[in-house]
Amino acid sequence: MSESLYQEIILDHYKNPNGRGLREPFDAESHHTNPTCGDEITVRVTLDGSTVADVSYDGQGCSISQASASVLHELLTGSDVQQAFDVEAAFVELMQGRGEVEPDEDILGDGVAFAGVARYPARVKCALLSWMAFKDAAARAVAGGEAHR
Amino acid sequence: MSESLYQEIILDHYKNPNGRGLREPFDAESHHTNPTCGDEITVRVTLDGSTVADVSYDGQGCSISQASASVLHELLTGSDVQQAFDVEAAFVELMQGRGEVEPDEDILGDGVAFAGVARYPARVKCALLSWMAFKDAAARAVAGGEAHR
Amino acid sequence: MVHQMASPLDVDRVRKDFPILERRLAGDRPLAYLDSANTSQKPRPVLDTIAEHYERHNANVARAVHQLGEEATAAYEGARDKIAAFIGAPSRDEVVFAKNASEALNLVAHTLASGLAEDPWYRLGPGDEIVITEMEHHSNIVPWQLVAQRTGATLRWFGLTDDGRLDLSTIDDVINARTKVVSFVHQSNIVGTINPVSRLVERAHDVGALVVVDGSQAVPHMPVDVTEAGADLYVFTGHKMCGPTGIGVLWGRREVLDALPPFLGGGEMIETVAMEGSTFAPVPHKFEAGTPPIAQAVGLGAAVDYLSGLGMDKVHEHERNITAYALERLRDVDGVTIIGPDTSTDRGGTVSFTVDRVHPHDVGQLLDEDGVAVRVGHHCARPVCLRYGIPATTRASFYLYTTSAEIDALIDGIERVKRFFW
Amino acid sequence: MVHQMASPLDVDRVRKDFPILERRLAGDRPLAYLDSANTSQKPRPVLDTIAEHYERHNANVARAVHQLGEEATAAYEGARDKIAAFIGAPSRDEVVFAKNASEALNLVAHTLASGLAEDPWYRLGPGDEIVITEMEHHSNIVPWQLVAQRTGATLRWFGLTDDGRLDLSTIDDVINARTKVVSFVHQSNIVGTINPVSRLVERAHDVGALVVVDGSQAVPHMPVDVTEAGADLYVFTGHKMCGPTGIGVLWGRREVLDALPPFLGGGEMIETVAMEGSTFAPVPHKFEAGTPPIAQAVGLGAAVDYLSGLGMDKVHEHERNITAYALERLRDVDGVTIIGPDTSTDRGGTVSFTVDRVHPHDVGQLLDEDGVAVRVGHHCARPVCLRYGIPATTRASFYLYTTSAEIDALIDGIERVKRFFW
Ligand SMILES: Cc1ncc(COP(=O)(O)O)c(C=O)c1O
Ligand SMILES: Cc1ncc(COP(=O)(O)O)c(C=O)c1O
Repeated sequence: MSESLYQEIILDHYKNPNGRGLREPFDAESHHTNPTCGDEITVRVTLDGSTVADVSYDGQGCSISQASASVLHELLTGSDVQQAFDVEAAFVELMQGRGEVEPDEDILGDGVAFAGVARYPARVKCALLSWMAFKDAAARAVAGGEAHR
Repeated sequence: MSESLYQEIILDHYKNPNGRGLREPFDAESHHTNPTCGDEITVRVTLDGSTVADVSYDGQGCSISQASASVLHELLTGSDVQQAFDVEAAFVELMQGRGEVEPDEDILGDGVAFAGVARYPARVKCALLSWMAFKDAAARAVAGGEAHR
Repeated sequence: MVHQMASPLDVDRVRKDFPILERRLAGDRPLAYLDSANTSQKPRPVLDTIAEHYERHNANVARAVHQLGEEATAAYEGARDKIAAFIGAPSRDEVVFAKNASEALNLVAHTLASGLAEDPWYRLGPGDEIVITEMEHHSNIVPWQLVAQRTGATLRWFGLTDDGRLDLSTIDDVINARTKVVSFVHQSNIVGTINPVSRLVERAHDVGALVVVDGSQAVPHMPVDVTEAGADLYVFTGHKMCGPTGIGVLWGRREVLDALPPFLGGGEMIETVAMEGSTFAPVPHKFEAGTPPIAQAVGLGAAVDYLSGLGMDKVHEHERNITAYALERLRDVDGVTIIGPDTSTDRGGTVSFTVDRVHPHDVGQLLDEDGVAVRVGHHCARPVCLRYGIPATTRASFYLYTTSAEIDALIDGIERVKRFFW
Repeated sequence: MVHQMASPLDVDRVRKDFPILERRLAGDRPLAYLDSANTSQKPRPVLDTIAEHYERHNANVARAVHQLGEEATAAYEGARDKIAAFIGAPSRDEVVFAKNASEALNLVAHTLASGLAEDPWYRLGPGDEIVITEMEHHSNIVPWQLVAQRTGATLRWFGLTDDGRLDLSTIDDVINARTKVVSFVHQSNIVGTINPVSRLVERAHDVGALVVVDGSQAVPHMPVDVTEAGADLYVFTGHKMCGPTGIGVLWGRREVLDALPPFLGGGEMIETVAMEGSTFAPVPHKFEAGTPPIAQAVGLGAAVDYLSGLGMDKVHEHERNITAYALERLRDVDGVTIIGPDTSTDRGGTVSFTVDRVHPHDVGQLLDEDGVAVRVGHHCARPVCLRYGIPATTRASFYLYTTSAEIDALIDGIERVKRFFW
């Protein structure tokens, strides 16, 4: 049972998160909360031309929301901005697919481990929290950013 | 079936009401309505010492409410005030008895025909309308009245 | 007299779905239920859905990570999807569950009166006018009277013509630049009239007023598409459309629902709460404080499935046929006067009438002794009785399970009433 | 570990009355339902009563002279009698049906804020103070925040002590001559605390304030006599006490209910309606606009019969035993912290706790995989979480059907959670 939601990969990211902590300099920051469960996350995006140079983050919440942020960091750091938005879109599609979307490991990497979460409507928001914050921050960074240097 | 509610006696009083019409002089008047069904009645009481010299009335409503007023007139006109209140109390008791009170014909006369009405909660108010108005008017007449002469 | 009537519905089969229609009344009378405008009967699939919900899926919604909670939430929100589809709502989020139509109408009236809307346009005050009609149900009169009293706004209304229609001859005066809200009934619950929604919507929107339509007697009986109707807010009630008691619906255009401030405060309608202040959830949850009528929404979803399965166009056509037959027969009864439109044009299956020299209470009571269940009184629309100078009416109202034999029983009953009282 | 616990109830038999307790969840897990503070399960007699009502007696109430209408009215008003008796109400007319506890609380708040009361004392305004507590359910916070915003009255509240009790050290300051309303929860839905009703009532009445008690978590679990409690208004909700969703109760002293102006306007709550103005029915109908939740009231009547049949004192004792056992076992679990009173004194069977280094969502999700249904989050009492500096809690809540084996399953589940996440 539990394996469907809490894949080993998710637990690994939760226990040993990648790239956690807020770093400077950054181009834009976004803070998102999930009022029903109190989860919150802050995401900072640093660009280098059209490359996502860094995604740094900090927050509190359940394993799903925290592991998801770690996966996000791993997948998007170093990628092209447009490519990052494509990955983001693919992850959102997977999460909103009620378990009926087949994830593409080439695009989503460790993100495929969240496929099972899509079957738990109450947890989809947790998985998406950091991605929504990233989307926000990245869009603003692209649009000129606030350049906190 | 229908006999239980619409006793012949009730129909007779409905079709040929006794003492209908408002008369003068009178000592007190009371107007009662039943907002749910629009029934209304005006009752006037005239005393002569401690005797109810006349009960006159007018109104509109269903057969039960109109017949009940006719019976009231018949029973109470000419009786002693205290006795009238006793009859009124007996009638109220009968109506509120959910069909389980045995009416006393010596006291209630034609009023016993209303025994079946007590089993129809929606109609009890109709039967009581004129009696409530009488009680009101008589109490005020006894207390000095307004003497409309 | 047995009258065979063509119907697009297989009425015999439909009737088998409604257990209560087999009920024998006191004295072993069969039931002819002609009181569906008051509340409809409930088909087996609705009752089974409610029972199964409680027996297998019962939990609170939107709060739980456990399986029952997820099932209950899916059932409740699934009902919202069904109802949105049933009325052609552009978005499921525009469907708000209330306890009945009355609460839904009060929600609109109260939020406009509260003064809490951010946009001052949505705050009623002195100088503003509210327009209703003389044929409204009390639930679309009293809330506006109370609101006028609280805010200083003025209440105006359309009168009725002798044949039971809205008198719209003064429409350009009654709905004018001061009008903020126009609220009226789609189909009258007392005289059966179907009102010209588009004409009223057009004039109201010309002057920038908000249109509220009370569809309590329309949605159960005809296909209704809220966008086609053109109203800004549209209200109906579950128990009159094969659903359970305890559930009503407010549909509103997203923009309007967003602009209205919250009504009832409490659990579920919040975004975040601190002692110092709170913020509110987006619609529809903003208007759903506390534990909602969960099983009732689920039951209403099943009702909507049932009606859609038969086809609302067929339900409507069946009722038109029955109504035409009833009007035809009633017109022939000596001493009977129909209150409201006496032809089938623009009217639904609700027929009010009087019987000369017999009070409606007596008519209803004697009909009951024949097993014919009608409603008597002012039908929560007393101004209509005042308008026509009568204390009350007898009202027969029809639905998808009504047969011409039941109409015949009604007519026979009226003849007996006359024999008895005349 | 199997623990045999003495109980005044025959819990095995009680459980057989609740069909859902036999439900097998996904993966063929048995259900351990520890979420009764959220909503309770429903016993067979309640479900049967509702089904029978719809199948045999369904009609609208208070409006019909026909047999079904009389039966439905008798059933609905009979439910009022039962509920009045259950809470020791001096008069059946003091029992008002609402859709849930939230509506009942809003009714009180809205009518005090509307400015429509004849007696100016019942109109809140600037300078008036409303007192609540930091442990209220959002449904007893948000309505008063909105009312304060509308009327200019000031909202004040009692804080909490570290062990989950009301901090009444400042009672004479918080409740003072300016206080118009004191509204507080009888038993907390998040920390389980039972509050000292009499002490608060005494102080409130000393300064002439109105007392509203939210008994949503009390009436289901202990014998409650509203006159003994001494409140002026007392609120509870059907779905937490074996009844259906869609029904709540407001009890109020006659004098107070009479003084409050109407809330929702519409059918049933009127005396007489004309376009120019209306008058209102006496209580309880004054507050029951529109078709009431008829079948739901009837179902709640059956719930009250069911609970009375078992004896509320026995239900209460059973829960005390279960709670004592749960607290004892939870105290022994490494990494678990109980939020709120950790002894059985003055507390009910609702236990919130945290597990070190594991977010409540994860606790709840893993417990669900064992079939143990608990609630996680802020339980519509977010200020309590803020007060104790935690984002959320895991909450296990008990009822008459809860067994010690289910507590054992909870404890085993928590151990598994730790193995999984630590
Ligand atoms: C203490 C308390 N008050 C009020 C409520 C609100 O009850 P309802 O959701 O039925 O309106 C609840 C339950 O959610 C509660 O626990
Ligand atoms: C036209 C109309 N509007 C509103 C209502 C009120 O509906 P409810 O009693 O379900 O609130 C009714 C029914 O009674 C009605 O017929």
